[in-house]
Amino acid sequence: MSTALIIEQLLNGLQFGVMLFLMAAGLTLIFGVMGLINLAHGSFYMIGAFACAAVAAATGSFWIGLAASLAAAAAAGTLVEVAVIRRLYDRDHLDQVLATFALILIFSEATRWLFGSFPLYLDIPPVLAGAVALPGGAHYQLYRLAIIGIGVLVAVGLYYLISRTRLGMRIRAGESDREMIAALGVDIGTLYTMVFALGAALAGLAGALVGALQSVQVGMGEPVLILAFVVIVIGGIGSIKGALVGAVLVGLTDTLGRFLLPKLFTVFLGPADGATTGAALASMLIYIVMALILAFRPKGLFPATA
Amino acid sequence: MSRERAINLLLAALLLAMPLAALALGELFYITLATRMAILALAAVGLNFALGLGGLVSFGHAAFFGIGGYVAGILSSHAFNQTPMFSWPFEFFGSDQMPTLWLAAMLISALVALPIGAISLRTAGVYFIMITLAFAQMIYYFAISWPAYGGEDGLSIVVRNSFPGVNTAVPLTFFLVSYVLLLAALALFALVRDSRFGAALQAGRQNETRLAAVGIAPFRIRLAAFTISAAITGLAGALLADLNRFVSPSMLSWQMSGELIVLIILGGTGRLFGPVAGAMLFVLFEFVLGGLTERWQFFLGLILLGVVLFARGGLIGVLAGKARHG
Amino acid sequence: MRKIFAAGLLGLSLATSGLAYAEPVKVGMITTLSGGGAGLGVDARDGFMLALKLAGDTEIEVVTEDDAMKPELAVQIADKMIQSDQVDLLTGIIWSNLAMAVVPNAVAQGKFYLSPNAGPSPLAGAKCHENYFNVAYQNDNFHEAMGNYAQNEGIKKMFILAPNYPAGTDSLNGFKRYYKGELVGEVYTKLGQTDYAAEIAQIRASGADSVFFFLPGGMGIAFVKQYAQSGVGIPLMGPGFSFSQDVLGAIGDAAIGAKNSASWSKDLDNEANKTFVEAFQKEYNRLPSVYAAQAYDTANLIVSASKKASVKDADAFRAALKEAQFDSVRGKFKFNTNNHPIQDLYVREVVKEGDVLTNKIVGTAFTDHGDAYAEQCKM
Amino acid sequence: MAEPVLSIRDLRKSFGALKATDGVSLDLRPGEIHALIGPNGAGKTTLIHQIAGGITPDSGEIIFLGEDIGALGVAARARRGLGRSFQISSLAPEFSALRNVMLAVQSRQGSSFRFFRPVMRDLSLTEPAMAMLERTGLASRANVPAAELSHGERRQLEIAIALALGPKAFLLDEPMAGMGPEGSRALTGFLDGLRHEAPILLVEHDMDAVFALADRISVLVYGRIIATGTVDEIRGDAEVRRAYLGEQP
Repeated sequence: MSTALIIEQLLNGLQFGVMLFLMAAGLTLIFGVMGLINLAHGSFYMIGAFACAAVAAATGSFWIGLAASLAAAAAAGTLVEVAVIRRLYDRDHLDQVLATFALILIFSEATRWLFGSFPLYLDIPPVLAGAVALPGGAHYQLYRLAIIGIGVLVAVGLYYLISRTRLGMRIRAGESDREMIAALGVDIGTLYTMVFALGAALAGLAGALVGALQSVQVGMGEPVLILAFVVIVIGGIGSIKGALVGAVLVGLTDTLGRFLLPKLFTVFLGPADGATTGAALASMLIYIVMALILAFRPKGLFPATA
Repeated sequence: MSRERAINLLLAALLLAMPLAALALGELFYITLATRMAILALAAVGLNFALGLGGLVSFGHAAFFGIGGYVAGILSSHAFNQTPMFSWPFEFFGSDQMPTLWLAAMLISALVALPIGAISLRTAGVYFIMITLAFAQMIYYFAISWPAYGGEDGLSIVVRNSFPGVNTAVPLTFFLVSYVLLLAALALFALVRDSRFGAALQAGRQNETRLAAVGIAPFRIRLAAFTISAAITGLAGALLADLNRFVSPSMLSWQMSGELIVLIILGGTGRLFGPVAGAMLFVLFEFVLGGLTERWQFFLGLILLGVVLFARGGLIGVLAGKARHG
Repeated sequence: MRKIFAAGLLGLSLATSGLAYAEPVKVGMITTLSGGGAGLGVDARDGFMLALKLAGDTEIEVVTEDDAMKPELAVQIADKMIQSDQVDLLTGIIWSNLAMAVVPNAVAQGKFYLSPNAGPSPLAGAKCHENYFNVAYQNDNFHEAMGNYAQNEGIKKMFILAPNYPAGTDSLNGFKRYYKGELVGEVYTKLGQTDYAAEIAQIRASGADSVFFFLPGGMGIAFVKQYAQSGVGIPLMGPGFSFSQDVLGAIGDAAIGAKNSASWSKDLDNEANKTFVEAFQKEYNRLPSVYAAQAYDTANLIVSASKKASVKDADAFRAALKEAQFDSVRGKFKFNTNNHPIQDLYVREVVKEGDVLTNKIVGTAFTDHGDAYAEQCKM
Repeated sequence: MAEPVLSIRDLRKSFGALKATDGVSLDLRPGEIHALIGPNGAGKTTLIHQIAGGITPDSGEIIFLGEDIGALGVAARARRGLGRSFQISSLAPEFSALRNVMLAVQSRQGSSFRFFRPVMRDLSLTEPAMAMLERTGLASRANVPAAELSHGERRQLEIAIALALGPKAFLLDEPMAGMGPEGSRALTGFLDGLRHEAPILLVEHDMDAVFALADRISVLVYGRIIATGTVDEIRGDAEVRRAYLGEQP
């Protein structure tokens, strides 16, 4: 096992984590500010990917596609917030789970209606093709480095937004006291719509970025959704910092688990059995980590309120 | 008789009438459909102990549903093939007797639920929802990659298991077996709800601080409820395995956990017959819409959304009004 | 008037030959039409319907329902089709786990099941059944073909990769059954995994001469795209599913040059296939996939059998199916003792024809290939 | 002098830099009402929470009936006889007043792991609960869900529940809050008789009630007890007047 391979795997874990962060940030923000469990967040991821693929195919430009993904996901988010989500803030979590579960069914089938049953094509932009050499003899794909970069930018941007801007001040106020910000004269309805659209746009961005790496197809959002929930629960619901730490933790755990566990078990069980046993354990690993963390920190690593 | 009780009786009668009518009309499939309703209702009654009475939103009950199914599948496959399941401390060849399978399914589900509950109940709210999901996912991935009993391909039950004195291969008989178990579970639910245990459990859902302040620790009450809940859902899993003559990891998937929750909300959260109403509606929607259009999931989504937004309290809530606690 | 004449003629032929005439056959098609795997089911359904249309056969009635890739739902639909719609014959299932859920039950109730895809090993071996006919392949076939190809090509070092579930382990076992060179890596991934950076890094470091992978559906699309983007130049090979027509569009040019195995290809040179490919393109405005081809054959097999025997006479109908006297788009086709195909398996290469990616045959991996489980089948 | 029922020794609790409880010691003797007063934010409720078990102190001892209960949870302390009412009513909102009290009776009788007998037909639960409602004047509202009771009725119900536990000591956190003069006067009379059943640690802002009821008063300011004594002693204490009663020297 060479140093280069280990560096590459660490970067892979980081990149996966950053992608999860884009999903988890919106999810945790929506929960923190509005107290809403949104199972349909994976649908925005899917919408972003489809919008990017369709627009990139039509215009030939990945970048226009990327812009379209942000716009489409934000628009879908706004629409959903105004038409449905708004009525759910005062309901208990159960109603929210059912309603957003229904939204998944609607979005998935509607997307299939529009785009057909076959996966769409989306490739990385030519500018970002190829790999760069890293110290230690490792090579790493430029596009994945770019994803890491975008994730860091988004994290910094969110930090700035929340701690330094008026909108952020209102978001923070909304987290602690809905009545207070109403008293401040802020239109709480507009604020919620904006937060929801922002979360949706981030999910759409993640979908578009990942769509170029993976398969743009109906149902792509749900596995990521589950992982994003794992992330925000590990990090502490409502905490952006927690989402970042949780995402990187999950990304690294999953990637290194997949890489190392089969090797480890091969030592004891031989190549075929070791590979399957290790892979089985690797697929359970993040859930095991999550259960362990919650068993000792029932409110996650960074509980939002003391 | 209160309005809710009348509706409950009506639902129970409807569910019973459906296969009888089907038999009279020679439409045997509707017996299968009714059996499916009864079994899903039973699974949801199980979940209702935790969710409806205790307010414990378990997003991992598919784990127990699937475990029940696998216990039935594994034991009966050993009995069918006459291969020993284990040979120490004694040779055990599984079983194809439903009562044995049911007991085993309930016992194993409960045994698995105990540690899961003990860890999960340290958390609350969304954390509880998600940690139960995490445990179910662990079991799901384990089942997929465990080759001994079929992995992702699942496990077939060649001949439906038997129940002393009746022929379970006859669809109506198997329906009646499931139906009686459903009624028994409902009776148990009603008893427990009105008992001291039920009082403590429901008080814990309404106000945990209050429950502790009168000297009842919520943890043990909830753990017991979670375990009972798992056992009943496990029993339903064993029945579903026999209905489908097949079990697979999809019974353990998070979508299945979601469906069980959906059944309860659709029928009416915390209501005795909520799961029954929910299961009947859901299976009916799935069946009718699935026959009409391949876009049936779209319309199912719209209907579910409509129920949440405009029919609060589910079907029973709409029909019987707000719940009253004595 | 003509009707009466026809009826008279039919009566005459019955009286003289004593053969059963074409009685209506009711077919229940359970396939995946919604969710992530819908592309395969849609292709299978379209191929099936096209065959019936071209055959001009109005005696075959088809009821279609969506299984949404859920085994429980597939079982429920099968029950409904058997008990309520009273179908004679079931077909359409794409996935092995759904087939395992439906097939044993259906055949135990005296129905026929014809598989247009998916051939899990138990159904080919110990759990085979006289009413179960697999018109597609035994699950291992394509992988065996690729293993044989790799062996014959003299490839020294292979890296092999599949998801960690029964079809995945079967796949790699099938490959290893014929490939005897060195395995520098054997990796099982999580089912449904979509990011393969960690595995690709291992491939890069492995020093393999070629990579064999089996990743159906979206997993394969994701893997091939990421593999191409990573710049690891080691040639790829896989079973035909990984480079089937339904996914090539989404993979893009990254697939060009990849070798893959299948029992069918668009450019297979026979009359039936030419008709099929042309008609499919005309009807649906896209190229057919292997799933469409297999379903097309399945429908034609039913048509051929229903002309020879009444479906109500199970023994006669079964015998008629077994004869497999239809013009297969695969050229030659016959059934083994376990009702699974004996057929040629080809090695294809992904090429670009104009703007469209597709496969063309570059060699033959097996001729008249059966499967490894037939001898376990006691029928 | 009799052995104290409840005795707190050098209790400390900090939240970050804030010392909410800074070395508090106090006794509750048999038959007395010991009032705990102090300005808002002095740490009264935090102190009650630590005694009841909701908050774990950083250091110090809580001795109840001769036993250190510092390691026990809320429920265990309640079972040992700490009857408590909350500053803001904390009830099971869907349950009727009667069922709220029955819960306490059930707890006092022992195990809640009884699964079959309907509670509403269990006279050993309903009768004592009804008796408590009668004592607190809520009998006519027995079947009304707690959520539909008036504010004052909820305060009464809190007391009824605490009573039903048959406690060895009461912890009452502002029982008069929001009651209005009429209600306060009635409750004052009621509490006056209660001290002979079990001593009361009373947190209260209503000074009329405190001066009328208390045998002793402790004054809590910034997490410290600055004075303990009889009503007259406290009234005459210069430091208390300065720190709390707001008089200029």
